[in-house]
Amino acid sequence: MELTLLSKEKTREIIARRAAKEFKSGDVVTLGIGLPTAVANYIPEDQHVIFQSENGLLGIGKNTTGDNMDKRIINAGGICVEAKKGACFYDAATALSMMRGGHIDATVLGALQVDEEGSIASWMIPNKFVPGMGGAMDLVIGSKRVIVAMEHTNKGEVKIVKKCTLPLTAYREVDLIITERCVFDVTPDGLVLTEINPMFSMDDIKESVSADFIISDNLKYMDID
Amino acid sequence: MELTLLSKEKTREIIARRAAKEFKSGDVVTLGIGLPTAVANYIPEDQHVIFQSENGLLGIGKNTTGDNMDKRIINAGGICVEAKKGACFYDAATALSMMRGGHIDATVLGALQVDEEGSIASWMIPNKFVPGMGGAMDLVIGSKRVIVAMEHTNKGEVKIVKKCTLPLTAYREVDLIITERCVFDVTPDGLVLTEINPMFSMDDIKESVSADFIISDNLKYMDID
Amino acid sequence: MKKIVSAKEAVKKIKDGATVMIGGFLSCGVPDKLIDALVEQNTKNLTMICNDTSYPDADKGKLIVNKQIKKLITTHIGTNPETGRQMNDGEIDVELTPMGTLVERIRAKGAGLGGVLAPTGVGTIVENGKKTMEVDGKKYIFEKPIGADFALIYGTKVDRFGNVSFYGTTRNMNTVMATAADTVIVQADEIVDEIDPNEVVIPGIFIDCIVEREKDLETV
Amino acid sequence: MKKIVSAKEAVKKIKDGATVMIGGFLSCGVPDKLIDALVEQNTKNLTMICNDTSYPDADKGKLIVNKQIKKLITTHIGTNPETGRQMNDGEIDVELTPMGTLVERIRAKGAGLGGVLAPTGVGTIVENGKKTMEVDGKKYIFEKPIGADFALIYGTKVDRFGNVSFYGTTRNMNTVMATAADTVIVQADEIVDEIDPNEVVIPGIFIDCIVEREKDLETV
Repeated sequence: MELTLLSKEKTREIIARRAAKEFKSGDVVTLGIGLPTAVANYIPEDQHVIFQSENGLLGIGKNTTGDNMDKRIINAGGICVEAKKGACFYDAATALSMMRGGHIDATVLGALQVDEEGSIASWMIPNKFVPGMGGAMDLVIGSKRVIVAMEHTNKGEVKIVKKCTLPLTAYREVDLIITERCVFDVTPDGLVLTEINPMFSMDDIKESVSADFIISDNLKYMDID
Repeated sequence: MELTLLSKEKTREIIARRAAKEFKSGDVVTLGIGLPTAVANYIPEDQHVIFQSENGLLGIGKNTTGDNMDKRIINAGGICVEAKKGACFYDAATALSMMRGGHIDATVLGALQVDEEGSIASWMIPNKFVPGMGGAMDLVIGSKRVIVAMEHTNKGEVKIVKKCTLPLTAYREVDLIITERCVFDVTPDGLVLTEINPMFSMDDIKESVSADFIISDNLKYMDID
Repeated sequence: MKKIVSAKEAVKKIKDGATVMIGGFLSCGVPDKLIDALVEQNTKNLTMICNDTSYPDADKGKLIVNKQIKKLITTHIGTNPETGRQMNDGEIDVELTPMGTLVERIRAKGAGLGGVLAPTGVGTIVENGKKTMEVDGKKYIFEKPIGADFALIYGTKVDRFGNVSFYGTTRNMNTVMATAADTVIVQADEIVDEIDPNEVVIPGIFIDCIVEREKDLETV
Repeated sequence: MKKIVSAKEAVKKIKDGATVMIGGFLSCGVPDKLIDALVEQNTKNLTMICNDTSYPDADKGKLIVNKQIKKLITTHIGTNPETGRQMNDGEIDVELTPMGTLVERIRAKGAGLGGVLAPTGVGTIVENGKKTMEVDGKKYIFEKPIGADFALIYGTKVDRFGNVSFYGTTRNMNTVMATAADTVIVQADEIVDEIDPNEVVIPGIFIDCIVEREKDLETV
């Protein structure tokens, strides 16, 4: 059964807005391509979060348009962006050292599957969809905090599973899972459901997740406005 | 028996002048501290040899004095130098990558001992003289060509030996040995005497070298003027 | 002083079967004129080492579309569907590798190291066929150095001594690739008389010859 | 925005027994005021990781003369006879290591690698007690990452975001050390409002706090 209570846009907004709450001023954050990129739109103006990308920019600003576009300043998705005040450029060796070396406070990325041990699959469906891992494996293994921000299911297909069946991006590295329906903490005891979208019932969640999970004593409603 | 036919200054001049003939235009060369540093004085004006040092300078020029001295631009001996036109500065990771990675055409360094296999000892006399190796081990292992430029004996004590007894700087890496009395090529067959200072006899050489060596069919006189 | 040549001249020594590293992240900081010359020359059976295969009609992507690549070592092919098609149809041998691992392998080659231990990919298929080692209770994959016959790289400004400086996000893998190939060719946006020695990013020691993009000898 | 503090304040958290990396090649590119503050504070039993011990009356050398160092990991002590004396008299534990190996060990720590294979020192006493490995017929020494509780580094210009740029031969080990310590303190010749993002050598992400040399808060 596929629930279609939310538009694509609203789904993305709920996820991105929720993910944006995970940061504090001074944090250095890397956002994956696609949905995670939208997280930047929901960071409060007065919160100084610094965005990093593996193509060599610390201090990513807004997308640039028209005369402000400079093809020599892009983000990891190939989009021309602004370098904010205090930004710096560097090479791939430095970029990946930042990522793998534990210097990034948090990374937000999408996933094809996440499992109850915190393993994540995000870079290939054998013989079907093989974009490659780019810098994702380095990011996931190195970031202090790994946040998966993804649509709850893939057109009804369960994505939060007992054990990933697709090739992994990393084994046991995910800390938090955010979807439009709920939020899971990944703990040594397994997944803990901490927030639920009031538009969905506990049964909706149970039916759309094949992983075992614990319900938090402090279960809260997600902010969906 | 110690031969004292040559002054300290003349000895150094003969060695440095001979070593300077080993380069061609465009070569990148690293000179060790002490006698090897003097090699730079004998490079012909029209020959564009580039001097590199491990403290982060490619394109070392003359020592600076007076108002031209800048304590932020030094050579590996801590002496203030000029950065020539076309020079660049870099960090230790880049400097040592150049050296260890095979990007330096030749290095000239002094030695306590060199042996007939081309091994070199230059960084310590246990319990007596222990300055440390600095970048010397990286240089000797990485340079395309390793030239030892040293006084023939240490106050009469033999330095060109069958097998080094002092802790090694590198095993089998030396290509050429230049002293004020002679020049040896290090070959797979052993040391080959290629040049001799006309002030010395073959017996002088044999008595002052404990290594076995072959006399080249093309043995020449060294230029000592 | 380094040789300044045309793009056409620069790529002439690249023969069928050569291994070529090409800098660039997508179409940013990529030596596009050198690639065009290599496409024009139509050299085949190349092994290409690069961050990605860009887009089908752009730079590195053209070498794929023109079927010049036999083996590809890269981190991401998602922006060029033709790479995926050739891979699925068995026309090209693709080795996908984490970006950090590829960078460190290239750097290791240039720095004379025998390899590095990377944590990236442990517990994934990246580990397959590779040696692993435990250090202080943590598992790592042993990654070997990788070099090439040629590196084609980009530089914003290059001086006659081969020193390179960059603008914006154009550095990417150009810096490490410059250290790890037998012959390194840099395509400069501009050749200048001198670069402030404090602003040099790639020391000239690593560069063999220079091609100037706008004033390419063949196109002027 | 990074904290700007006095040298005295910056070194306060360094306690007896801490491991401290200090940048500088001899007396060039060295955080001399931070060292003076550490001498003043008289913290003992330190492990110091540095390129050299400078001269007896200068920067790093003062920490030796003041007998604050229990263990020293370095590449060269020839310019400071007091280091040699303390070593010979068994007052200090000195580990001498090739410069490239020390740099790579520090870099490995900062870059999250489990170690590197170095060719340097094979067949010498550097090999003693270390694991060796053969790769493609060549022998290498396995060198482990090394980090520190604190890194005291130098920067010519530092902006309020922690970005660092350098003048001359002052970079030396400051760049790698910035990546490999829990707390990184940079002594700036000058704190500036902004550095051209193309001229930044150490990205601000690696820096924890800044001390300005000439306008040090305690001395103004």
